[in-house]
Amino acid sequence: MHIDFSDELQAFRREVGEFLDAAPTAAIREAGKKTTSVFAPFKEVMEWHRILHAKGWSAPAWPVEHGGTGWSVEQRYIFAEEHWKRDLPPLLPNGLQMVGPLIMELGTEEQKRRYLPGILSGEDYWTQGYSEPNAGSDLASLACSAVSDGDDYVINGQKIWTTLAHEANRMFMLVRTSREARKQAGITFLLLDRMDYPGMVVRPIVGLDGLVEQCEVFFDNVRVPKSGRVGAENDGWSVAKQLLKHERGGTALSPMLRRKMTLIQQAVRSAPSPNGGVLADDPVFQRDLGEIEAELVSYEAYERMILTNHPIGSDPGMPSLNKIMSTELTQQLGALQVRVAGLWAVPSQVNALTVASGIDPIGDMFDLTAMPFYLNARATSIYAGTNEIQRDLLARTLHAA
Amino acid sequence: MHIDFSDELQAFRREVGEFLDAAPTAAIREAGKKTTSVFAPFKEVMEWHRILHAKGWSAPAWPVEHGGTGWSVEQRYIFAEEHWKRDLPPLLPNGLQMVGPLIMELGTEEQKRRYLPGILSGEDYWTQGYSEPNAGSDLASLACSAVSDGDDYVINGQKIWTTLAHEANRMFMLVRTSREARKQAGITFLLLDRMDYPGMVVRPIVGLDGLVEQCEVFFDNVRVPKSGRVGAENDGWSVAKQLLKHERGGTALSPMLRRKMTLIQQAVRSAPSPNGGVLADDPVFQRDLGEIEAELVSYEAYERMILTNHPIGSDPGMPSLNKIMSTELTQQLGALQVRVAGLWAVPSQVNALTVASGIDPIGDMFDLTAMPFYLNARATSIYAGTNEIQRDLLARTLHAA
Amino acid sequence: MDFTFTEEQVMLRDAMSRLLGQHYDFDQRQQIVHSSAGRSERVWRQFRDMGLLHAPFPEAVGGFGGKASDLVLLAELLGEHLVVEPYLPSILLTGRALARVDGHAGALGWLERLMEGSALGALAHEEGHGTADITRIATELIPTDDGLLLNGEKRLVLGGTDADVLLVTARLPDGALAMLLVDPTLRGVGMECYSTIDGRRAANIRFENVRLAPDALIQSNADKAIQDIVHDALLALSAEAVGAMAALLTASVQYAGTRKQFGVPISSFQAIAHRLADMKLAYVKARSTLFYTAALIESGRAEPRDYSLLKAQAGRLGRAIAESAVQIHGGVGTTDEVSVGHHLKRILAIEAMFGPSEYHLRLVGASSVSAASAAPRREAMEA
Amino acid sequence: MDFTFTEEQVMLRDAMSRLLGQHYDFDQRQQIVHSSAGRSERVWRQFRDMGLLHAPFPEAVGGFGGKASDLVLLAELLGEHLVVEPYLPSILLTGRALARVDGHAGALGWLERLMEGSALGALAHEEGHGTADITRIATELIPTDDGLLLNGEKRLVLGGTDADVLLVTARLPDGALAMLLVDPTLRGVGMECYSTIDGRRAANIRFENVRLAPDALIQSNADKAIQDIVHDALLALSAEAVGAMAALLTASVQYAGTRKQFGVPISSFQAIAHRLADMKLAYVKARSTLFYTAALIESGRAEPRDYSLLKAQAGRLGRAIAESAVQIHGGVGTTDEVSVGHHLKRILAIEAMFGPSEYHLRLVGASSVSAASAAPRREAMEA
Repeated sequence: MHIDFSDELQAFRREVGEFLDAAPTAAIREAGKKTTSVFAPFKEVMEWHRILHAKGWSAPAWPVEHGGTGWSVEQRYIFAEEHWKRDLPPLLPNGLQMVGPLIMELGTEEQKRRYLPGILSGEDYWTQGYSEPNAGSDLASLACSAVSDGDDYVINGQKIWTTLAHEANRMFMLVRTSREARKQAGITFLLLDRMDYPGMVVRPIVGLDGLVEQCEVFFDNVRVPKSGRVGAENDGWSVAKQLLKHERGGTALSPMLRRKMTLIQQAVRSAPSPNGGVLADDPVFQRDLGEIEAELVSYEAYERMILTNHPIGSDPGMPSLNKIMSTELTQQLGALQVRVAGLWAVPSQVNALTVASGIDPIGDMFDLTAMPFYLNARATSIYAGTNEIQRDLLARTLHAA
Repeated sequence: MHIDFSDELQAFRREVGEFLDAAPTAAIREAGKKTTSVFAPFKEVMEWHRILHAKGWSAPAWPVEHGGTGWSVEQRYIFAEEHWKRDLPPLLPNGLQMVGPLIMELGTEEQKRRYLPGILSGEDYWTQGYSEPNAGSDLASLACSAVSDGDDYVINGQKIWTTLAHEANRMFMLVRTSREARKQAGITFLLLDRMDYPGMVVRPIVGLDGLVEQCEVFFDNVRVPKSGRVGAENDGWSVAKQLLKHERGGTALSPMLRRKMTLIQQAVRSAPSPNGGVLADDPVFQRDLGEIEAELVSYEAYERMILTNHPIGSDPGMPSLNKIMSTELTQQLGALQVRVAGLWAVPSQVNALTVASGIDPIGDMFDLTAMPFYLNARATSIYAGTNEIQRDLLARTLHAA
Repeated sequence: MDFTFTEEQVMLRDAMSRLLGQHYDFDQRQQIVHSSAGRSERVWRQFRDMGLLHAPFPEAVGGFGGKASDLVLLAELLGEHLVVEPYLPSILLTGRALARVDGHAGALGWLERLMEGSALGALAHEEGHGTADITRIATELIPTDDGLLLNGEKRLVLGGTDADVLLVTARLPDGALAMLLVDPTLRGVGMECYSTIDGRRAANIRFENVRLAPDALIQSNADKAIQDIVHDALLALSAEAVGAMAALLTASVQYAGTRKQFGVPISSFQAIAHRLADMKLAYVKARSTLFYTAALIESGRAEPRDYSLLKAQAGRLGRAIAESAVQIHGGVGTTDEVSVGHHLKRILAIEAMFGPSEYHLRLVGASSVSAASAAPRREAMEA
Repeated sequence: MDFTFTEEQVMLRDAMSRLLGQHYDFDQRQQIVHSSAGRSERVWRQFRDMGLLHAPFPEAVGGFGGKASDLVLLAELLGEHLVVEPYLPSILLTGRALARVDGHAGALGWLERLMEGSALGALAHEEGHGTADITRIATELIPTDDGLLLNGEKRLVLGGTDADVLLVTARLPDGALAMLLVDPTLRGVGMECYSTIDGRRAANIRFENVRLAPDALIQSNADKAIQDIVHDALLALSAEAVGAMAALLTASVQYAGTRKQFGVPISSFQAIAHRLADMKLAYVKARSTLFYTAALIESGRAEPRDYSLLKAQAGRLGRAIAESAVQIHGGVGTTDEVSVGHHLKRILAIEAMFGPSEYHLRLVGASSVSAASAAPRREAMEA
C-alpha cells in the first residue's frame, strides 16, 4: 500500500497549474469565487468552457476519439484538484457528464456527429427534463406526453427542476409515449435541438438563496423531430438508467469539498469566536471541525478507492454510497461555513453575488458565499434521487449480497 | 406562568426526606447505589418495598381505597425526587405500575381481593409474560397457547423477556386461546398465582452487562385455573392495551435521569480530561455536557407539562413522545457516564456489583456502574414497544390531527 | 406550578392570530417583504389598534403586562407567521429596555412614541461575528468636556434603516457598560443598509467620533440593563423559533399527507413518517422548554444559563425541524415560493443572533458543572 | 497509489481467516473467555505455526514484514473474530516496540521469546482515565547509585496478568521519557487483576519503589519510541474496530433478512433498511480511512493527526454501527448469547484505550487549522 506518485504526474501537475494560472479572465475568476452551487454562473463558466476547449481540456473524462484528453484517472484527479485550488468555476455537468456520455453510448452516428462537438466546445448547454410536479422520486410516473405524428412527436405537459433551462439552447428529456404497459415502459428519451420551439415556455424559479437556478418548462403541442430519439420508443427508462449511472459517479467530488474545507480553515484563523479569540483556537470549534475534517478525509479515501478500482469501490452500492457521502458532506460544510460567518451570513446579497456587479460584499467573499452555499446545498440531498431513495437502493444491495 | 410551590409541599418534602434518610438498611442503600437498570437488585428492593409499605408509602399512585397514599401529582413528584436524590432502589414496576392498576381496572372482585394486597405489600413479585421468540414488536402473532379444559387452561409454549422470572412468584401473561379470528382476537390475559406449576421451566438469560435480568419461561402442558383470567376469553388484546397505557406513562421518570446527571456532574470535577485538567473544565466536554443537560431540562419541562395537565402533555402522541425522550436520554446519559469513567469503565465487575459481595470496586461507585448502566440502557429503546414502533405510532397521531 | 396562559392572554393571542391569519398570510407577507419599505404601515397600525404595541410593557409605564409569558405569546405568533415588521427591535428590545430605565425623561419620551406607533427604535448592540457575551462589547463611549464621543461598529441592527432612534450599547473608559440613545442622522453615523435573508431591513452602523449631548447617556453601569436586553432577546427569539417550528411541522404533516409518489402519500413511507415523528419530538421539547423558562422567569428564578439553554434548544431543534421540512417538501422546499424555506432562513438568522447554540450549550455545560452540588434550584419544586 | 494487499498478504489473510473460522467461532471463543486461563495455548501455538507471531516484524529482526498493511490485515481479522488472545499486547505493542530498540541485548532476547511463543509481554502505559497524550505520563523513573527506582500506576495493562515481562513507559527526572523492561515478580510490583468487558485479562499495576537494574532501561529519550507504540496501537485498534464493524454489518444484514415480524422480514421495514444503509456507510468510511492511512504510513507520510483521525473514525463510526446492530437484533442483541453485543463491548473498550474519539477529533481539528495554508500534503497526489 502506498500513495506515491510518479515524477511524470508531478510534472503534469505543474503544467496544469501553469495553464490554470494564466488562462482564466478576471470575470471567470470572479465567477469561480462566487460559485455557490454545482452550477457556476452561466455566462462565465461557458466562457471558461470554451477556453478549456481551445486548450483541448474541456472533457478530461471523454475518450480521445470524441475529443477527450486521454488522461489517466490520476491525471484527472490532479486536474480537478488544481482547478478547485484556484476557485475556478467547474464546467457544467449536464453536457459533459450526463448527456454527452449517453450519446456516445447509445446515440446514433448522426446524433454523435451533430451533438458531441457542441457539448465538447461549450457552444451548447443542455438542460435536463426529467422531473415533473407529480413525478420526482417516483420518476416512472411521469406524464408529459409525446404523441407520434409522422416524423415528429407532439409534446404536451410540463417539466420541472430543469436546471438553467432559461439559459439552455438544448434539452434532453423523458416523455411518455405509451400508457399501456407498466409505468416504466412507455417512456421515451428525446434530445431537443432547440429550446425555442413554438409552444415551449420556460419559467425561472427563484431558489432559497434568491438566485435562479431551476426552471419549469411548459409544453403546449410542441412538435419536435423523431430524429432526436435515443434508443427505441418506449425504451427510454433503460436509456435514462444508463444516464443516471453517469450522473451518480464518474467525477471526483472530493477536490471541491476539500477546497471548501480549506477556505473554512483559512477563515477561522481570523473569525472571532463567541468565546473570545479566534475560532481556530476555540477548543469546541476545533473538535467540531475535526469531526467534519475526519468525515472529509474518509470520503477522500473512499473516492481514492473508487479511483484505483479497489474492491471497496466496486461494491454494487457504490453510486448510492458516493451520492450520500458527498451530499451530506456538502451540507455539513455549508452549515460549518455559515457558523463561521456568524452574523455576516445574515445579509441577503444577491446583487453582490452577481458576477461583474461591481458591488462590494458586506464582509468578504467567504461571508458572501456562506449562506447561498448552505441554502443551495439543501437541494443536494433531494436531487438525483433523494438520499432516502439512495438509502433504499443501498439497503437492497446489502440483501442481495 | 410560574413554578412556585406551597409551604405545605415544602413541609412534605422535609417529611419525606427525613423518613428516607432513616428507614433504609445499609444493604438497601448499597442496592440503590448499585442499581444500573429500571430493575433494582431483587432481594433488597423487595425488602425496601416492604419497609415503604409499613409506612404506607409503597404505592403513591394508587387510589387510597387500595392502599395508595392519596398524594397529589406534585407530592408524588417530590417523593420521586427525594427518593432518587438518596440513590435508593426504585420499587419494581411490574406489580405497582403494571398489573396492579390493571387488576383494579379490569379484575374481578375476587382477583382484587386476592392479588392487590400482595402487590402493595411487596410480598409478591409478578413477572410479565408477553413476548415470545417470534412475537416481539409483532406481539399479536404470539403463539403460546392455552386450551380450555374444564375449569383450567392447559398452556404450551414459551415466553421470553420475562423480567426477573427466576425471582418471581407470580406471572401475568398473554396466551393464544383461538386461532380462528384475526391475530389480535384469540388472545387471552391470564394471571398465574404460582411460578412453580408442574411443566413450567424458567431459564435465566445473561445480559450484556453480565447480570441476569431477563428470562425465558417454557410451558409444557401447564394446567392453570381459569379463575386467573382477566377480561373475557379471546379479549386479552384489549386488556393488554389497557396495561400498555400504564406501562408507558404515569410515573415521573425525570428524577431518575436528573440523579444520573447529577452524579455525572459531580464526577467530572475530579475526572481527568484527556486534554489535561479535569473534565469539568474541558470546553469540549462542557459543550457536550451542555447539550445533554439541555435535553434533560427539555424533558423535565415536558414531564411537568404532563404533570400539570398542560395541553402539550395531553397530545395523543404523549405516550410515544415520553417513551422516546426518556429512553434516548437514558442512553445518552449512559454513554456520557462511560465517557467520563474512561478506562475505568473497561473492567468487568459483576462480582463487585453484587450487593453485599464485600468486594471493593476498581475505581469508585461511579466507575463501577458506568458500563453496566450503559449496556443495560441499550434495551430501553427495544422494550415496551421499540422506539421504531413508537415513531410509527407518533407519526400516526400527526396525520390524525 | 402553572404553564398556561391566562384567559386575557388567550384572548389577545386569538385576536392577534386572527389578525395575522387575515392580513399576514404567506402571499401578503411576501408582498410586504418585496415592497420598497419592506414593512407595512397598515399592519403596524393594526398592531397598535389591537394594543400589541403596549402589550409587552408593565402597567407602570402605560403598558398592559410585560410578563415573560406575554413575550412568549407575542413572539410565537410572530415566528409562526414570519412577521417582518420591526416589532422585535422597536418594541421588544428597544422599548422594553427603555421601560426599565429609571428617571430619564428622554427615554420615557421615546418609549411613549414607540408605544404610540409614531416612532421606531432599533437596538445597536451586536458586534463582529456576534456578541453573545456582553463583556466583549468594544464600542467606546468617551465622556468629553461638553458631552460624549462615540466610536465603534454595530452589526445587524434590525430595523436600523428606519429607526428614529438607536439604542446603543457601549463601553466607558473605566470598563463599565453604558446604554445611550443616538439620533441616526447625526454626523459620524454611517449606515450600510441591507435586507436580511429572512426578509428584514437591517444595517451595519459605524460610529465615527459621533458627538453626543450628555443626556444621550441614559444609563451608565448598565451591565445588568444590557444583560436584561439580551435576556429579552433570547426569550423572544426562542419563542419566535418555536412559532416557526409549529408552522414547519404543520406544513410538513400537511404536505406529506397529500403529496403522492409511487401512488401513495409520502407520509406512508416510514422514512418520512419517522422524520415527522422526530420533528414532533423536537417541537415538543422546544415548546416545553419555552413555557418552563417563562415560568422560571415569572417566579423570579431564571438564571443566565436558563436563557442560554432555551436559546440553544430553540436554535438547534429549530434548525433540525426546518431542514427536515425542506427535505420532506423536496424540490419545492428549496424554492422561494413556499413558506418552509423562509422559516428555515428565519431560524438560521435567529441562530446567528445573540450567540449560536454551541456558545450557549457550552455555557450551560460549564454552569451546570459548577452548580451541580449546590443546585437544589434544579429540583424545581423545592421552592 | 495502491490500497490493496499483496498476493502474499492475501494468502496469509486467507489462511488466518480459515484458522479462525475453524477454531475460533463464537462458541469456541466464549469457551476460551470463560476458561480459567482466559486464553488458549492451543490457539497461540496455531498462531505461531502459521507465522502470525513473526508476521508483524521486519525481516531485520527475524520477522516476515511488519508493514502497516500487515498490522491492518492481522488486526482486522482479530476484530472480526473477537480474538481475546494476547496478540495485541504481546506481539503488536510490546514486540514491535522491542523490535525498534537498537542494540539492547535484553530487548532483543525478549523479542525472540515473544516471537517463538515461549513468553508473553505486556505494555504498561496508560494511566489515570486514559493517557492519549504521552506528555502526560506521570510514572517516575529515578536513576540511583546502583540502578533505577520506579514509582507509579499503570491502568488497563492488557495481558498484564500473564506477562513474563512488562514494557513500562515512565518519565525521568529531567522530563524525558523512558522505556524499560520490568519483571512483574519484582518486589514492589502490585497487580490488581481483572477481566475486561470484552473478555480479556488485564491488570492495573502499581509500582512502589521498584528497584531495577540499570539495564532495565532499554531506551531513554524515548518520546518518539513511545509515540511509535501509540501509533501502532492506534492503527491496530482501529483495524480491529473495522474488523468488528464488518462482523456487525454482516450479522445484522443476515438477521434482518431472516427475522420476521408482522409476517415479513424486518429488513423490509424502511427504518431497518435505512439503519442498515447507514451501517454500510459507516463501515465503508472507516475501512477506506484505514487503508488510506496504512498507505500514508507506508509512503512515510503519516503524521500524528492521521492516526488520530483514523482512531476517531473507527471509534465513532464503530460505536454507531454496534449500537445499531444491537437495536436491529432487538432483545436478543442485549444478551450475552449472540456476538453483536460482544463486538459492541470490544468497540467500547477500543474507544476508551489510547484516547477517545473526542480527544482525537479535537486534535485533528486543531492541527488541520494550523496546517491549512501550509499543507499541500493533503493533496495526496502532489508527492
